[in-house]
Amino acid sequence: MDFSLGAADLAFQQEVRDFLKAEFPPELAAKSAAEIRFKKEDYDSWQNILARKGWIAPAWPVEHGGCGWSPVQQNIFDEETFAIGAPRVLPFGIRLVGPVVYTYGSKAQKARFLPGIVSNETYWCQGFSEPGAGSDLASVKTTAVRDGDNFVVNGQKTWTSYAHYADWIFCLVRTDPGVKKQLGISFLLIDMKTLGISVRPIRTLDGDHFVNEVFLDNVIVPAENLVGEENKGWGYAKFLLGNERTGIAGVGMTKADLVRLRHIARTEKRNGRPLIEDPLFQARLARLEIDLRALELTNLRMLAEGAQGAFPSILKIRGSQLQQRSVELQMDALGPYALPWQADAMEPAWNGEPVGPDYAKARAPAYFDRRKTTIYGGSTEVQKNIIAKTMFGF
Amino acid sequence: MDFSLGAADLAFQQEVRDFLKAEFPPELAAKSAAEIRFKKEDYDSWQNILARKGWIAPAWPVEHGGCGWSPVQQNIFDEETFAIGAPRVLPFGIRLVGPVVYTYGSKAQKARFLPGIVSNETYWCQGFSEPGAGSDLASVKTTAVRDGDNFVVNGQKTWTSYAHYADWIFCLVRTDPGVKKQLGISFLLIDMKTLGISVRPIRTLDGDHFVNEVFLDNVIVPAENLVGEENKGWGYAKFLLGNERTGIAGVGMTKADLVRLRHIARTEKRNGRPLIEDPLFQARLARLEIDLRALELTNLRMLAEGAQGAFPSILKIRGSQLQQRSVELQMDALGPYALPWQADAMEPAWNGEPVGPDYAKARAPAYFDRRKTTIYGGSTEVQKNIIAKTMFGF
Amino acid sequence: MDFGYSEEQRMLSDSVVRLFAGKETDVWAACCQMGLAGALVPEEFDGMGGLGIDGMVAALEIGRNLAVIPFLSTAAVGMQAVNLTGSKAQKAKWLPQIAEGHLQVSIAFEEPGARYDLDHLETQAVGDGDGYILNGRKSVVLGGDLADLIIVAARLDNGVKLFALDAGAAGITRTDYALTDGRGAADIALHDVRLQGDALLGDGAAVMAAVYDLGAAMIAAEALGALEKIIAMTAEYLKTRHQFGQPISNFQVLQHQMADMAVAFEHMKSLVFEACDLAMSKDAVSRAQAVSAAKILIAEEGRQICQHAIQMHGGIGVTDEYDLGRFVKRVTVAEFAFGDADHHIARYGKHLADTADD
Amino acid sequence: MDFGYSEEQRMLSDSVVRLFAGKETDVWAACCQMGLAGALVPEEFDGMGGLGIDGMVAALEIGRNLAVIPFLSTAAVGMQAVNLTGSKAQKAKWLPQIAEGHLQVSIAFEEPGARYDLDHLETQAVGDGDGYILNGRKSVVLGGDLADLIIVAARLDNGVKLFALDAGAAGITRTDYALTDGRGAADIALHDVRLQGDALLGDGAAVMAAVYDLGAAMIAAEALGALEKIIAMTAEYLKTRHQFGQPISNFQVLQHQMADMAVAFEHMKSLVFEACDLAMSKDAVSRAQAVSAAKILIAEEGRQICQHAIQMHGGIGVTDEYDLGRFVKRVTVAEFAFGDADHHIARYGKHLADTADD
Repeated sequence: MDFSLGAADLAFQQEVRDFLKAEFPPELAAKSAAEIRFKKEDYDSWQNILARKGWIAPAWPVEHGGCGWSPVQQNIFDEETFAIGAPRVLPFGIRLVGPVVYTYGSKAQKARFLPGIVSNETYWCQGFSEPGAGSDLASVKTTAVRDGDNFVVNGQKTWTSYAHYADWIFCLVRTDPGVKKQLGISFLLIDMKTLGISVRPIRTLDGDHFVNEVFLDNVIVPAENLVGEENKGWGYAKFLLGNERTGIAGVGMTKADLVRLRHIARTEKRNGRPLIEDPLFQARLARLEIDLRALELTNLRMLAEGAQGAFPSILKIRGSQLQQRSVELQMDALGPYALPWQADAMEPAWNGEPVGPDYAKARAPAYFDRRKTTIYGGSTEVQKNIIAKTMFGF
Repeated sequence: MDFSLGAADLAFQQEVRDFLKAEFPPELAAKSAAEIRFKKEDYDSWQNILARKGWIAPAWPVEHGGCGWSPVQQNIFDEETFAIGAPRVLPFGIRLVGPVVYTYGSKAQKARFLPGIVSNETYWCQGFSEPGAGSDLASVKTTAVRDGDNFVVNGQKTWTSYAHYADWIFCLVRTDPGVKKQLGISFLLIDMKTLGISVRPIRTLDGDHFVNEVFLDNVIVPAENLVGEENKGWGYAKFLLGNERTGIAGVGMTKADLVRLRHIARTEKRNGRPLIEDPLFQARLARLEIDLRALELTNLRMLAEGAQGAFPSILKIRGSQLQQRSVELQMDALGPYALPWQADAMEPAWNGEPVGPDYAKARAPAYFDRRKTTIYGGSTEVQKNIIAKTMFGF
Repeated sequence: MDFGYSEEQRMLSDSVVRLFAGKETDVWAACCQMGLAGALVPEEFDGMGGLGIDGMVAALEIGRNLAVIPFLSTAAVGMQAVNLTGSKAQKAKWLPQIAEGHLQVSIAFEEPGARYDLDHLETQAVGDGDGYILNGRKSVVLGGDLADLIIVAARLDNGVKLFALDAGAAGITRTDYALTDGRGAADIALHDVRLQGDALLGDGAAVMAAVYDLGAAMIAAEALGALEKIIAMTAEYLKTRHQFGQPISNFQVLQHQMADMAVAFEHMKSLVFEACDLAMSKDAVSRAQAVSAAKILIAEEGRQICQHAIQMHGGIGVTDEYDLGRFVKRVTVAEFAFGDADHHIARYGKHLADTADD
Repeated sequence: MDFGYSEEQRMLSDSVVRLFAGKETDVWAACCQMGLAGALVPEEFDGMGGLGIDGMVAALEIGRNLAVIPFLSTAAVGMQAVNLTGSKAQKAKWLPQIAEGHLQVSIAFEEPGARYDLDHLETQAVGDGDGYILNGRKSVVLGGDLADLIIVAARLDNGVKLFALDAGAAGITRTDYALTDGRGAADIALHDVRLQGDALLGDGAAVMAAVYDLGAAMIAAEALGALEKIIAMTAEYLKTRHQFGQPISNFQVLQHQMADMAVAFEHMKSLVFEACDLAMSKDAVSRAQAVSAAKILIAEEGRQICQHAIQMHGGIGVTDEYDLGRFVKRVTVAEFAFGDADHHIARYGKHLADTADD
C-alpha cells in the first residue's frame, strides 16, 4: 500500500502548478477571493486560456483534442485549479455531451461539434430534466416527431443550468410514445438560436440566476442532429450520467471551502477567544476535516481501483454532504452577521459597502445554494437506492 | 395555558410521596442504588405492599379493585416510584391482560382472574411474539384446535418476558387458518402449569435472563379460557396494545437515569476537571436534559389533550430514544472503565469486588440492554409507519 | 394543567388570523388597530397587559403567515425594555404610544464582535452636565431601520445602563439592510450623541437578559409557526407529486422523514410553549433555562426540518419562486437572532454544571 | 499510489485467514508458529520487520474472526514499547522471545482517573542502589491478566521512564477480569516493587504516545474487520428474513440504512488504512492526526453501524446467543480502548487550532 503520488504524478502536479502560476488571470483570482460571482466573460476568459493550452478536456482522448490524462492526473488538475479559486470549467460540453458525441456520434457530428467544444467556441446546456419528472429522468414528455428530414420538437425542459449562455442544447426527446418509457427516447442536438426556443430564468434560493426553463415550441431540428440511433437515447443518457467519475466527490471545492472556513474561524471570536479554540466549534471543524480527509482518500481509492459497484454513489452521497456541511459551518461561524441578506453584494455590478466582516456576505447565500448538491446529479435518495441494489444483489 | 399541577394533583403527589417514604422497603432502595438486579422476591415484596394499599392497578376502574386514577395521577405515581428506584410493577397482569379481561372477559373470567392480579397472587406473561414474526404480530402460527370442551394448543412463543415467573400466559392462537391472518386469531388464557408447556431462557446482550421461549406441545386448554369470541382475538390484542398510554414515554425512568448520569459526570474527571464541566460532554448532557424536558411536557400534553392520532407513536419513538441515550451517555462518561465486563456483579448472589468506580459495573450492560427499547412494543420503524399514515391520511 | 388557549387567547389568535388572511395594504396599521402593538403593554399604559403566552399566540400566526411587522422589535422587546427600566414618567410617555402603534422601538444591545455576549459592551456613556454623551457601535439591530426610538445599552461609570435615543438625534449613523427573511435591521454608529438626562432609563445588567429572553422566545414561536407550515407544505407536496408512476408519499423513506419531522415538531412545540410561558417571568433562572432549551431545538431540529423539507421537494425546493424557501429563511433568521444554538447550549450547560445536586 | 496488498501482505492475510478457519485448539500457539507474534518485530531480532499496514492485515482478520489472542497487547504495543525504548541488550533479550511467542508483554501506561491522559502519571520510581522501587496503580491493562512482562510508565526524578517488570515480581497485585469482548485485562497495583537497574528501558514521554497510537490504529483495524462482518450479516439477514409476506430487504427504509452503513464503512476504511500506514511512523504529528481521525470514525460511526445493525435484526439482535452481539461488543471495546472519541477529537482539534495557517 502506498498513499503518496508517484514521481510522474508529482511532476505533473508541479507542471500544473507552474502553469496556473503563470497563466491564471489575477483579476479572476481577485474576484474569487472577494466572492464576486463569475459571469460568462469570466468563464470565457479562463476557458480560452485552457483551450489554448490544450488543457480544457482532461478526460478526452488525444485524438479528439483532449488531454488523455489518467484519473489521478485529472484529480490533481481539479484540486489544483480549485485551490486557486479558478472558475470550474462548465461541464456541459466537456464532461457531458462531448464524450457522447465522440463515442456514439457520426463522423460528421464529431467533425462538426467536437472542435467547438475544445476551442471553447461553443457553449452547451443539458436538456434532460422536465417539470414534474424529478429523479424519474426517463419520464420524458418533450416530443420529437419526424417530418421528412427534420424532427419537430415540442415540450419543456427545466433546471437547465446556463441555458442563457448556451449556443446548443442536448436534449432527451420522446420519439416513440407507444413503448416502455426508456425505449422511446432519442438524443437530439439542438441549436439554441432555432425559432421556437425560449429561455426563462429561474432564480434560486441564493438569489442567483444560473438555472432556467427552456420552452420548445414547434422547433425544427434537422435529423442529422440525432445522435446514434433513434429510440436508443436512454442508453446514451445513462452513458453520459455514468461517465463522470473524477470530480464526483468535489474534494477540491470542499478543500477550498475549508481554507475559507479556517480563516473565518480564526478571525471570529467567542468569549474573546478565536472561534477555532471554542471547544464545540473546534470539534465540529475537526470532524469536518476528518470526514474530508476520508473522502479524499476514498476518492483516491476509487481512482486507483476503478469506479465499480456502489463506489460512485458512495462518493456522491458523502461528497455532496460535505459540500453542504462546509458552507453550513461557515455560516454558523458568523453568528449574528449570518442574519443580513447581502447576496447582491456578490454581483460584479454592485458598488455598495457590505456590513459585517468581508467574508459575511456570501455565507447565507452559499448555505442555501448548496442545498442543491444532494438533489441534482442523482439525489441522495436515488444513490442510496443504487447502493442497496448492489448490496442486496437485485 | 397552565403548565403546573393543580391543587388536587399536588395533594395527590404529596400523598404518594408520604406513602413511599413510609412503605418503600429500605432493602429495595439499597438494591436499586447499588444496581443489584431485582428478582422475583423483590417484585413480590413491593407489589404486595402496593396490593395491600390498593395501589397496584392505577388505571383500573374502582369496581375491579383498581385506583381509578386520572392519567395525570397515574403519571405522578409513575414518576414518584421511579424516582425512588422502586421496581416497576410487572405490566403483564396489571397493564396488559387485566384490562382485556374486564373489558371483554365473561363474568366468570372476571371473577376468576382479576382478584389474583390486584392481590398480586397471580403472575402473568404475554404470549404474542413468535419466532420469525417480528413486527408482523398478526402472523401467528401457534394453533389452537377445538376438541370438545377444550382447545389443543401447539406452537412456540418467544421474547416472553418473565415467563419463568408466570403462573398464567395470555396467548394469541390461530383458530382459523383459512382466513386473512387477522381474522383467524383467538385470545386464550393458559395455565403455565399445564402439561406440555416448557420454558427456555434466552440470555440477552446484557447477560441477564428475563426473556424466554415458551413451547406449547399439545397443551389442553379448557374452552372457558377463551376471552370474548373465537377468531376475534386480534381486536382484543389491538385494544391491549393501544391501551397503554401513560408510561409510554418512560419519563420517570429516564429522569432517574439522568440523576445517576449527573452524579457520574460530577465524579468523573477529564483533564483534572469534573466531566460535567467538559464543554463537549456538558453540551451532550444539556441536550439530553432538554430533550427529556421536551418529552415530559409532550407527555403531559398528551395526558391533558387525549392520546389521539400519532401522539402515542411520537412519544414511544422519542421516549425509547432517550432511554437509550441516557444509558449511552452514562457509559461514555466512564471512559476506560466502560471496558471491563462486570454484569455478574449485578447479581444478588455475587460477592466479588468490582473494578473501577462503584457505578461502573452496570453501565455497559445497561447500554446493551436498552437497545431493545426501540425494538419492542412496536419498533421505531412501525411507529413511523403509523405516524406517516396519520400525516398522509391513508 | 392546561395546554389550550384561554378564551382571550383564542380571540386574539382568531383576530390575527383574520387580519393576515385579509388584504390590508398597511398590515401593521391594521394590527395596531386591533391592539396587537399593545398586546404586552401593561393595562395602566393603555395596553392589553398580556404575558409571554399571549405574545406567542401572535408570534405563531406571524410565522405561519410570514408577516413582516415590527411586533417582535417594538411590541415585545422594545416595549419590555422601556417597561422594565423606565420611570413612571418615561413609561407614561412611551408605552401608550407603543400600544397605539405610533412609536416603533428597537433594542440595540449587541455590538460587533460580541457574538451574543451581552456583557461584551464597549459603548460608553459619560456625564455631560445634566445629560450624557454616547459613543459606540451597535450591530444587527432588529427593526433598527424603522425605529423611532432606540434603546441603547452603554457603560456609565462602573455600571451598565439603558438609554432611550431618538433615532433622529445628531451623531447617529444607521446602515439599514434587510435580513434573510426580509425584515429590516440596521447597524448603528453612535458618535458623540448628546442626550438629555431623562433619556436614561435605568440599570441594564439584569434587564438586558430578560428582554433578550423575551425576544428569543418570541422569535422561536415565529419559527414554530413557520415550521408547522413547512411540514404541512411538504406533506401536501409528497401526496400530490408523482414519480415512477405513484405519489412519492408512497416511498417509505419519505414517510419516515415526515414522521421524524412530526416527532421533532411536537417536542419543539412543547418547549416553545414553556419558553413563552416563562418569557416575561421574573424568575431569571427558570426563564433562561426554558428559553435556551426552546431556542436550541429551534436552531438544531428546526434547521434539520428545513433541510429535509427542501430535499423532499427536490428542485422546486431550491427556487426562490416557491414559498417553501421563504418559510425556511424565516426559520434560519430565528436560528441566529437572540443567540445561536452554541450560545444557548453554553448558557444552559453552565447552569446545569453549576447547580447539579449531589 | 496503490491501495492494494503487497505480495507479502496477501500471503500474511491468507495464512491468518486459513489459520482462523481451522480448528486449532491453541490458536495463539499456531499464530506464533506462522510468525504472527513477530510480524512487527525487526528482522534483526528474529521478526518479520513488518510495519503498521502489516499489522493491519492481521488485525482485520482478528476482528473478522473475533479472535481472542494477544496480538495487539504483545505483538504490537508491548513489542513496540520495548523496541522504541530498549537498549540493544534489552531488545536482544526480549524481542526474539516475543517473536517466538514465548513471552507475553503488556503496556501499563494508564492510571485510575487519568482518562486517557498519558501525562496524568502518579506512579513513582525512586532510585534504590543500582535499582529502583516503584509505587502506583495502573488501570485496564490490556492483556495484563496473562502478561509475563509489564511495561510500566513511572515518574523518576523529573522525567517519565518506562520500566520492564516481571509480572511475578513481589509487590505486584493484579486484579484480572475480562473486557466486554472477552479479551483479558487487569488492574495492577504496585507496592514497593523492587527492580534491578536493567529493568529501566528508557525515556517514556514521546514513546508512550507512539506506542499508544499503534494500539489505537490496530484496535481500529480490528473493529473495521468486525464492522465488515456486521454489515454483511445484516444484509444477509434482511435478505432471508420475511415479514408481511416479503423479505424485509424490500423495505426502502432498511435499504437506505444499509446504504448509510456502506457509505460510513468505506470512509472509515480509508482512514483506518491511513492510520495503520502511519502507525509506526516517526512523524509524530501526521501519525497522531491520522490515528485520531480513524479512531473518531470508528467510535462514532462504528457505534452507529452497530446500533442500526441491532435494530434491523430486531429481537434476535439483542440476544446473547446470536453472533451479532459478539461483533458489536468487539467494536464497543475498540471505541473505549486507547482513547475515546472525545479524547481524540480534542487532540485532533487542538492541533488543528494551533497550526491553522493564515
